[in-house]
Amino acid sequence: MKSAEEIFQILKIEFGNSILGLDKDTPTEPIISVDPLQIHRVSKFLRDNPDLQFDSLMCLSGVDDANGNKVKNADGDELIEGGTLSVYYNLHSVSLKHKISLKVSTSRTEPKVESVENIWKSANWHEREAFDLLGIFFLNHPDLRRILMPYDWDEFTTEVSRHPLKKDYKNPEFYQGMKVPY
Amino acid sequence: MGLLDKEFSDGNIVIAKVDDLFNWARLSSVWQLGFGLACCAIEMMATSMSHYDFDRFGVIPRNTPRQADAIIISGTVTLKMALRIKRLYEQMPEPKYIISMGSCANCGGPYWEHGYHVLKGIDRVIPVDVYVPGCPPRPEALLEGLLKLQGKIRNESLRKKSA
Amino acid sequence: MALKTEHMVLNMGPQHPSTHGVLRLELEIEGELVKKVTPHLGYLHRCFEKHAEAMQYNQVVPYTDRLDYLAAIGNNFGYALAVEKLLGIEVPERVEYIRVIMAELQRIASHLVAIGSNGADIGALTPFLYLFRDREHILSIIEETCGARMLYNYIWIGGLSHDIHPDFVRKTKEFCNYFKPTIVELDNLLSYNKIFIERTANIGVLPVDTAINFGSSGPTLRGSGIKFDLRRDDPYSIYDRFDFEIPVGKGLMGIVGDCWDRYYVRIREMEQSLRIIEQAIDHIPEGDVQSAIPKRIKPPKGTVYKRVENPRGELGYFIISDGTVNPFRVKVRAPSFVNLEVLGELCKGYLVADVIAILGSIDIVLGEVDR
Amino acid sequence: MYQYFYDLTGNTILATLIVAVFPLVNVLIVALIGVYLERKVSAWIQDRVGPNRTGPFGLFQTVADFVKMLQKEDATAKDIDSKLYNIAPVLVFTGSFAAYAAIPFSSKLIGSEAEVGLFYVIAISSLVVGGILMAGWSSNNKYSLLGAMRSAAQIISYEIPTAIIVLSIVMLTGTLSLDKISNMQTAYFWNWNIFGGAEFGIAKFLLIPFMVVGFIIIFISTLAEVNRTPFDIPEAESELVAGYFTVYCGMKWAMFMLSEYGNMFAVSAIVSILFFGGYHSPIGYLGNSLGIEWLIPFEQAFWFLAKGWLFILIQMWLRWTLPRLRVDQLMSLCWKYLIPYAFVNLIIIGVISLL
Repeated sequence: MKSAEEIFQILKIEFGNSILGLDKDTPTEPIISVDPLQIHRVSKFLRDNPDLQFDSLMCLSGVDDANGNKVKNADGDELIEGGTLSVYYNLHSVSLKHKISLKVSTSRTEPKVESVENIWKSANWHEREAFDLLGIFFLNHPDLRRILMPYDWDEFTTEVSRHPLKKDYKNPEFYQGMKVPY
Repeated sequence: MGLLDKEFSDGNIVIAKVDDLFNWARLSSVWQLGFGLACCAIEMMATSMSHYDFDRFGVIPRNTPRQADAIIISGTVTLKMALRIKRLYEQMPEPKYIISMGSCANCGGPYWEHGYHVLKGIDRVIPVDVYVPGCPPRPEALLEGLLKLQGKIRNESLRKKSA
Repeated sequence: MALKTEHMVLNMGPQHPSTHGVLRLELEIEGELVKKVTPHLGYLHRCFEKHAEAMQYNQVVPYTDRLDYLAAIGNNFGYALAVEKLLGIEVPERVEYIRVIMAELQRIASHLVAIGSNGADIGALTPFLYLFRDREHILSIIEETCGARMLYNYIWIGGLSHDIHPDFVRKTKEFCNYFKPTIVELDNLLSYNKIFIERTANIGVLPVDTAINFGSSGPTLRGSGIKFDLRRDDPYSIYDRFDFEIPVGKGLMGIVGDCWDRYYVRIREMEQSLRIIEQAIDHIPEGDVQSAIPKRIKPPKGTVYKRVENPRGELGYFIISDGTVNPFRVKVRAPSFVNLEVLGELCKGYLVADVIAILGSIDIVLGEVDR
Repeated sequence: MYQYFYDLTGNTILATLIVAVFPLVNVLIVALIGVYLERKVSAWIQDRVGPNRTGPFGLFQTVADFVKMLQKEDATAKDIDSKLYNIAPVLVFTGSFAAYAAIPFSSKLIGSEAEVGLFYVIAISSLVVGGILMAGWSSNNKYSLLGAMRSAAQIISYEIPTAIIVLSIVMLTGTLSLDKISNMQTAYFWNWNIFGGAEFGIAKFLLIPFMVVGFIIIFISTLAEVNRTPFDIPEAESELVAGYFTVYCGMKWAMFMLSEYGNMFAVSAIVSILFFGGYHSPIGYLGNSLGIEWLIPFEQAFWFLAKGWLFILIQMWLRWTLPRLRVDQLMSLCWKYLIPYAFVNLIIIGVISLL
């Protein structure tokens, strides 16, 4: 059983600059920030290190941080430009019973994060969901398709209505001839 | 003689009687498509179970649309599902009836505003005979909906329909 | 010349009697042998997470009901705990006790449907009806308290929507006494039925390491023989005060982690839930169940991940607060969503009929899978 | 029976018609009551009420279903093989209907007193397989196809143990005529084949256990032949939606249903003829003791129907109690257990009957 600080120190020694920082201000578990293109290596270490043994990925959540500039496009829709999208990883060790949260932030225009699918299989659908709802692209994911929204959603929608959980999402008027708004 | 006179004066006793028989048959054996969508499906199942017993009214679930008379849209219809429901409806042979069960199927329910993937009312895709309100409706409400549907069938006529 | 053969692709669902809702399974079969299973989700995607962002904290509770609609109280419970942790408030003892009793009643009700539909998938329709009949007892107990049969909106942030009914304690005790023989009857009717065992034992074996790697939880994980229950391993509310066992799959009828084990774990869990209820029911302290409900729910900035043991497994709420009255992001770690993922792994090499049995033993609720 | 009605009416055509119509009426009544009973029995087992809105105790429920089915549109898919699709239900129905021709309902009520009645029944009921295969193939539906394949495999396999047990009875009685087999078990119930037959002696007592085994085997295999739970895998609702008749609707589907219930009664009748004295009363006839001779055929018909319905009720009871087997378990039950046991049983009965 290790505390978040200890885990952070272990990771810092092992990976150096790939570990961006430790956020201790949250009311619950502290969050370790990681480079989005190093997350696979870090995760593999977290799982295989005998002192850590994070064998289970509880949750993987994509988040639109909405920290960019708000601009209006030609149609008058408010869009967010710049800023970041984040992915949070909540890890848990069944054998050692400790928990840790990781966070990666990637640019909103070209969101790319390494997939951890081959470390924790449970990441597969969570990553597909983050891709579906937020448009985060997971590198090396074996089967990155939409999961919840229809496969042909893109054909009926415009750029602002691709990924519904983005903060500047706007409903399309019609999908396959069915009116979407009330 | 009074009763008989009245019926004869209608001039259509044969059709009227056949109508009555056919309507009676249709309304007392409404076989539903065994098909649940969301929360309401559990209440729909509960209606078929020992406590409420849909079978009293001759309602039994059939799993294939070809042998079903009524489809109970029990729950939220999403855009992805709406097309499938439409196809199921088209696969059912006439005469067919639709009960829209629960607020979601009626109008989108609690998901009416922000539900980007929820169809706001099944009547945007297929015609509905009876709406049952509630979230989810109690089994009694569904039974009431069935009785309403039966009332509707009772007033149908051979003459109006082109079979 | 060899004949050119190809696998048949069989679409099971979204309208199919035993996909437990609107799941679509794409089976690649050779004769009746399943070569590959691809689940397609999203037919009940009701945009919970978008709604949560648009609502205020307390307004989200009714939407959580509709996630796992068979265990609505469990969902409320998890969400309330997560927000309470974010707010840093303690709830009165009475609330804790009532919450636990309600959650355990709900667990029994949920397992009843799970077990029944598992049996019905295999062809035993009658136990399904018996179990629904017994479930009505629980529903009427809860209904008397909070006025709804299925989606209760009962556990609020910091309290409860209603205090318990005066008859609640008596009726719950009556139910406990009524239900114990029913479990025995169920065992005789279904659990030890030769055909049922033939159909479920040694089918869909899920080894422990695969289960953990796939993130399985709840009875699906415990069926594989590992004692992992959040009520014990990551205690929340007042579960640490009660004495109960964690049933695990022991491979009584076949290999550890088969369908029968997962099924049997649920039955034994119902007994343990009864035990918890019986311990709690006599010790409900007096008090006001709404005293701790904050007037204005405006948590500080921060993130929280809170998990509870729902009937189907680990239900987690990941909430990000930006300091306003609306949650910035709510992500639900739905147990069924994660448990279902392992289906493709489990079904390989079994027959079409086994896919049904395996799916039934995983016990998914589509409202939660698609959210 | 033909002779009887010929004597009665003095007209060949009329007599033939009556004789021909009787089994049809019987099949219809069996289906009508069977479906109603199924729903009531299932309701009773499941702690429900069952249909009770149509007529007293919901007695007209099946009538309503039937009239409704008459009104249904005959919807067909575009890609079906329409010839086979249309023939299949007729063929299936014919198969089960034709079996009634040789079944003796009472000593006076036999369609055809054929010497090879038993052989005929077994042969003609195999026609059903052809119909089912046609239905499954022509529907152009994957579920139908799977159901039909399962069904063909199942029915053909289970005909073997049935035939072997029938053979052992034939060996014992020395006749293929259903009427003669019934008549050999006349008078009281201890003369039934299940109790070793009418001939009193050491062989009778030796035969009893093997007859019971034979009865169990034939009962199980007839259950499988008519696709009842636990062997209803061809139409396994939770797996194959509705099996080989998934895309049939309206009256065509009703014919499958009719034949299913017709079959149920037919196999029950065969089992009761082979082992339970056929139309003979277990306790003697009222007509004999009162000296009213014309009463006896009616009493016989009553006993025959009672035995048949008893077996149907047992089939329903099993259906609403047991889960269903898997397709490979079904096959292994047949080939690994029933057929070897049936063979051993055959040999032992043969040896005993030589004593």
